[in-house]
Amino acid sequence: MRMSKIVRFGADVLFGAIVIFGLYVIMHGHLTPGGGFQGGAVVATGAALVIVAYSYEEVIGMIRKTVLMAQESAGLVMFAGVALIAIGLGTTFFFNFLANSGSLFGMTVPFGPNPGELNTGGVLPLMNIAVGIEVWGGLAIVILYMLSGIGKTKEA
Amino acid sequence: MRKELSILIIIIFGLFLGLIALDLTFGEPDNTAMDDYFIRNGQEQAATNNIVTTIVFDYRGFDTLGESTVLFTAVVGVALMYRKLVRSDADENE
Amino acid sequence: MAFATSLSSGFGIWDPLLWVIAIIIGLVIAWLLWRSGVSSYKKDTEQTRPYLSGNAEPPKGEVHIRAGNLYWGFTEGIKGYYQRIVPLHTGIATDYLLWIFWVAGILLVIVMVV
Amino acid sequence: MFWNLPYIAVVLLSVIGLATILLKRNLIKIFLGVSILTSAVNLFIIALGYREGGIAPIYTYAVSENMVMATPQALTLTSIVIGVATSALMLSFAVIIYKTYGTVNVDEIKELKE
Amino acid sequence: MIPGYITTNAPALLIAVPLLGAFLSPLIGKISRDARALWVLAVMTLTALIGYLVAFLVYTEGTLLYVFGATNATLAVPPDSGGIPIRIIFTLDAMSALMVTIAVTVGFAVILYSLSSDSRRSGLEAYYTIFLLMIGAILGMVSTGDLFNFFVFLEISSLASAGLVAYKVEKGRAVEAGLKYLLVSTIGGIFFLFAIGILYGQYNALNMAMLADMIQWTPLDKLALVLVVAALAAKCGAVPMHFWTPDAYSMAPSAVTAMLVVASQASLYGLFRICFTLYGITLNYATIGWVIIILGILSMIIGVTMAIPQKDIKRLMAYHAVSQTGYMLLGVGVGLAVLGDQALLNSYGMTAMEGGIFHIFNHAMYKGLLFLTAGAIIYQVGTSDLNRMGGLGHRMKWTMIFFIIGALAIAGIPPFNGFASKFLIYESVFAFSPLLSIIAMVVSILTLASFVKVFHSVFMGPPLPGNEQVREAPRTMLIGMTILAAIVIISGVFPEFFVQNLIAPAAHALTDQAGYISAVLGGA
Amino acid sequence: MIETIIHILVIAGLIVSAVLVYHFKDLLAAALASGLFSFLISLEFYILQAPDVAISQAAIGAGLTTAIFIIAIRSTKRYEEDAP
Amino acid sequence: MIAFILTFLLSLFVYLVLTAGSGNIGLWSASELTAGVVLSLLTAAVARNFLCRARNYRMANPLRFLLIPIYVIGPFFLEVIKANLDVAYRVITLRIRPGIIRVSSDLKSDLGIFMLANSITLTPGTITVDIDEHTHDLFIHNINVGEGEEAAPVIRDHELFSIADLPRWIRRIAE
Amino acid sequence: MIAELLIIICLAIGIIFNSLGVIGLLRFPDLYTRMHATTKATTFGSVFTTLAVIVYSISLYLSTIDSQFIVLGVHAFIAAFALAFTNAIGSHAIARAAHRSGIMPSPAVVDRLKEAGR
Amino acid sequence: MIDPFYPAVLVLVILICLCFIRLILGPTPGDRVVAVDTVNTLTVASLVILGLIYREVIFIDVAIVYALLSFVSTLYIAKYLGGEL
Repeated sequence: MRMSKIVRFGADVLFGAIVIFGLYVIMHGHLTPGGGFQGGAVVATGAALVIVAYSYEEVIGMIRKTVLMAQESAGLVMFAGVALIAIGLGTTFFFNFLANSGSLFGMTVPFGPNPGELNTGGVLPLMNIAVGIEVWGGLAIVILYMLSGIGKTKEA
Repeated sequence: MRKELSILIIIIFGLFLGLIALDLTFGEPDNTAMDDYFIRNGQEQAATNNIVTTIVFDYRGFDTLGESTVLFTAVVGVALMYRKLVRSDADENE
Repeated sequence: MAFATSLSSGFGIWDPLLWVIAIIIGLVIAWLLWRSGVSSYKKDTEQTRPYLSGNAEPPKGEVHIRAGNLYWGFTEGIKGYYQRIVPLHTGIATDYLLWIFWVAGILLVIVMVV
Repeated sequence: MFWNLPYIAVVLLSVIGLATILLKRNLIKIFLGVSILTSAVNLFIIALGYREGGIAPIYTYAVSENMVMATPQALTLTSIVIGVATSALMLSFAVIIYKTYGTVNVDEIKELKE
Repeated sequence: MIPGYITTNAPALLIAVPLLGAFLSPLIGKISRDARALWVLAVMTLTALIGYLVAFLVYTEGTLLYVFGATNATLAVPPDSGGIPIRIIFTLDAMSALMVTIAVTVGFAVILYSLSSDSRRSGLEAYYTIFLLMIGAILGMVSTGDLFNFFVFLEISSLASAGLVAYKVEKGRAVEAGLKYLLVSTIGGIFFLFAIGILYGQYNALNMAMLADMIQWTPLDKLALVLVVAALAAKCGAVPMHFWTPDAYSMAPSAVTAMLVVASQASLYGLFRICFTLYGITLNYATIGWVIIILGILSMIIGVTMAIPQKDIKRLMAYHAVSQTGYMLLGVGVGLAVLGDQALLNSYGMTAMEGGIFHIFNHAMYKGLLFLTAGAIIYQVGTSDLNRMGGLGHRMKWTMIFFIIGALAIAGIPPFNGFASKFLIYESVFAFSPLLSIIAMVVSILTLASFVKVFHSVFMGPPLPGNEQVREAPRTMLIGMTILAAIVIISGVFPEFFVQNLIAPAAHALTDQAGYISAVLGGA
Repeated sequence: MIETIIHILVIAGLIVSAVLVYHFKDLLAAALASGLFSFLISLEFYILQAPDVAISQAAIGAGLTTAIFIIAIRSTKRYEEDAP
Repeated sequence: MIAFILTFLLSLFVYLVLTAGSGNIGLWSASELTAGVVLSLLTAAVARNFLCRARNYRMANPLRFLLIPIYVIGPFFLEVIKANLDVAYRVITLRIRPGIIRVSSDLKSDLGIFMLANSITLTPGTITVDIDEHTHDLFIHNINVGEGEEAAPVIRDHELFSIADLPRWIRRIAE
Repeated sequence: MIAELLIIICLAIGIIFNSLGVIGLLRFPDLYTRMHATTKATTFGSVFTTLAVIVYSISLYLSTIDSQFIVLGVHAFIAAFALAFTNAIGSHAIARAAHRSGIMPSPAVVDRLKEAGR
Repeated sequence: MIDPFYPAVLVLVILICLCFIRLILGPTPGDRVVAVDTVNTLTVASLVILGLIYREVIFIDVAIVYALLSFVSTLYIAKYLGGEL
């Protein structure tokens, strides 16, 4: 069943905030504490918040399992793909080929205390995004699947 | 009988794990060579301020692939558990 | 590798090819023995039917010894052993874990003390 | 200065986790024990990397002469995710078992034995 | 012939290909059944090819290194790090190559078999996904040279195996078996992580070669060793931690069971790797050696005696798996017990280790074959109860032949491969301690006896009512079995070839700790 | 000095909440205590200068794991039987 | 579409607040601004159906947003202080007279009800216990029910607040 | 100087109200009254302690023009805001759930919700 | 100027420990949830102050995560208690 109207409205409002905050955590993984896992977990918790505020039947109308599953696969493929590109470039698996290259995410960082700049880190932000997408999908779908088991009696 | 055995083994384990509290000193690790290397060079090599992220995705990136795979495995496993059973599942009584 | 098929253990040598040849010879002998039998003997005729004091032969499905009855004597012979071992397999998950912990504990004592 | 306090906590937490696993009979409770044990190990690994007076291994505005070790934190991240994955799978097993057996008591889940 | 970048990156591709295939297979599984089957088969074939390539490279060129994320794949120690390997390093020596060979061979056969044996069930895209993940995890376990990486792959293989064991959800007993397996694995994983923490805290290294270079046998090292041995022995099913084995093996789908054998052998590999390579020369040989020998002897005796009265065909075979694990532990344990004494090692220790390692190879093949035949029988008969089978010999000729091959091999009857490895074990262990050798032989006889029982009750006698509709198993299942049976026969008829070219390098690689260290760290 | 006292208090709370997980017969309360345990261990990670791990533990351990446990408790039974 | 844009703007606002102080285009660096736009678009794609579920775009008016901080800092904060002093007094003396009363309000929109309920929860010795989904009547646990108040079946919302008329403010913002 | 005074005042208010909240949690007779103590007093107190941090960051920003103090203040503000927002919703949910699960306010002069039959 | 924060965080942690009393005593699960909720609130406050004490700006992110997510588990428990899950 759904929770009361207040909780539902609060969840709706907070979901957006949590998503943008989770994406912030993912994007700034190489500058501040956080990263793909943490940010993905934050967003997935946001999804859990929406799931708890509404009933299961309503939720599966809003959040689709197949989309989440595809998201998870896509994140992982992107992660492994970024790592594989390095082989294509003639270096090793998981080589950070973008770091200090000057292109996207390729700014150099001087040694020592500094606030950091988003446009650094090489492939690390890409991997953060990939892992974030994967963890988001994975943890949200776990909760959805576990909810689907409630109240279902044994079949056949 | 089982309860006594359990309590006994818990006590034995507690005693032996107490070794880690005796032998290691908190706050002053013995060897720090590898981590010193990370802290010294991580920022410039990977152009990253967060050394933890550098280790997670660059120096030990392969672990992270494995870790994501663990999550993926668990998710697919949970999906397998809650899948909708079809008729042929029940027919086959292997 | 003078003899490609022989396996040396440092104490002796075993040659599977010789064994295969021996098996083939044995098979040939068996075949010869089989050839020397009565050729008029046919299956599914009166010849094959055993004589059980004039009683009718029970259907084969009933005289087939099921798996549960095989080695009855063996299990009966070391019944005391089985009575000790089988109850250890309780099927309870925490008992499995308890066994692991105990093995680890005993190993700890052995390794630490010795 | 801390008298190895986190290590003592690790030992105590491990003992409590083990006790929950071995002495409790409810599956969910056992899983809670497993998660406590996992957290204890995580705490252990994090405590290994602490250096007295160190700051977090992130270069920011803060002056950094002495950073705590970063590898344990990376390992623990992995370990936490593995922990939640294991919990999810184990709990879904428990749910399915409850549906079939009607119980989550470990002592009654022993269809497979001997 | 083969492009250079593939040979250079083969160790990485060995893991990347099955994992990537697994990540994509839920999506491809949505397209159609045939696409899914083709995809799985293609991924597995590619994996197998890369696996053979890797093994070939290792056997011809020696230990293979792969440094993840470095500019140079084989430069383990960066010049500016002061002699410390900082990245994850795959270290494939001959032992790893042997395990890779086993895993990809059995994996390929099993996937072929599984394509038709499980085709009637639901949730297949998830099933194949987890299957590929499991193969990837096993390959990772056997090829990694990093402790924490080993732990990660151990966890993947645990979760994947547990998911597959519980695949037949409609039967609560399968889930029960999966749960037990998962609990044991989780505790094992926690132990392992604890050990990693202890080692890391003392030496600040995770690379096995680096740790092996620095290790000192302090009390904490002893604690770590015990935790690792307990965890991995539990994972590979040594008595008295074998209780999960019959449960999991009997309830899993047969194809999975054949793969579970390989998974537990990968744990066994980890056990040997840590005892020999990580601790190696500092180890208190005789103690740990005897511990492993005693575990082995217990496994042999209890496994086989528990197998004899079993009524379920797969449960019986599972107990035999426990018993055969005992042989491997015995053989390698004898090697470990005499590791410090070079003379003894040369006179019989090496032979014992060769026997044990050859037995790993053989066991994976014939036990896989036996489980596949059992799966074929169950697939056709619809029950796994031996009491309800009978007279299948005429209807399932090929299955019967494969079963005979497997049964004779596991019982150590020449000319199959089981005899070859047992021969090595008997002879060398007799020199170590005659009693152990005699126990091994008696266990072998009992094994034969129990397989005679299975053979009699499944294939002999008149067809029982209810079995009239039984036909021969589908063709892909037979192909899978044929591959394994062919290997069983070939390695039985030409054992010396295998021992010389595959096994002896592996045994030497295990005992050669200094070689391992210098391969990674460069110069001893 | 004050940091040491804080550290001691957090660890004491950690152990107390672990004991509570052991002690509660009501699984809901046990799951609650487990969530609290996660929060406190996250605070401990924070004190040990591991903010990455603290975020991870806060989000995963305290948020999601508790949720999963509660769903599982809802699917099974709430009260633990008395041990035999 | 309006929902998309609204969500986009709001999330961009949140992102910019989060990353304030990162550079020198105003307070932000160029890369942060780019990332903010991209991420906000993503958020808008994901969350547009959540934030504007009621399809009530009255809040799209920026003036109403300006009212919220004023409301929070002004009357609301005063009420909060008073409520806390009240709670402090009751914690020390334990002089309580609790009861659940029914409060009716003529607020219709979700946001209005939400703000009222949260204001009630945070302010004057009251907690929103339940809400009637149809009539939007709130059931409120009051720590100190006034003498004679328990007799009234329904009380009006503004009777709860003594310093400022919060419902009127909320009405101005949300209705 | 003023900033220091403000910080101390804010911290003192925060600590006092937090303490009152916890004392109320321990002293009050039933769930709903306890919730009054925790929701209002601890939220208020925590917001005030956070306010102290914000004041600190503002004062330091004004003396040293360093953008890290903007980040500090803004993030602390967001934390406080999120705290107030979520606490209100959370305590409403708890109160509702408690009432639905049959925990009635034990000293209560009136219970309209029960009379409403919900 | 940072000195007054030290005793503040100490008091907050002591208050967290005091909440355990209600957690242990709490006759109903509802009381326990309230206690845990209080701990969450206090933890966020102490996290913010601790972040200041460690002079690490970025540590405040952890507090935001706490504040945003701590109540999700509370909601789950509340939903279960209310019999709506």
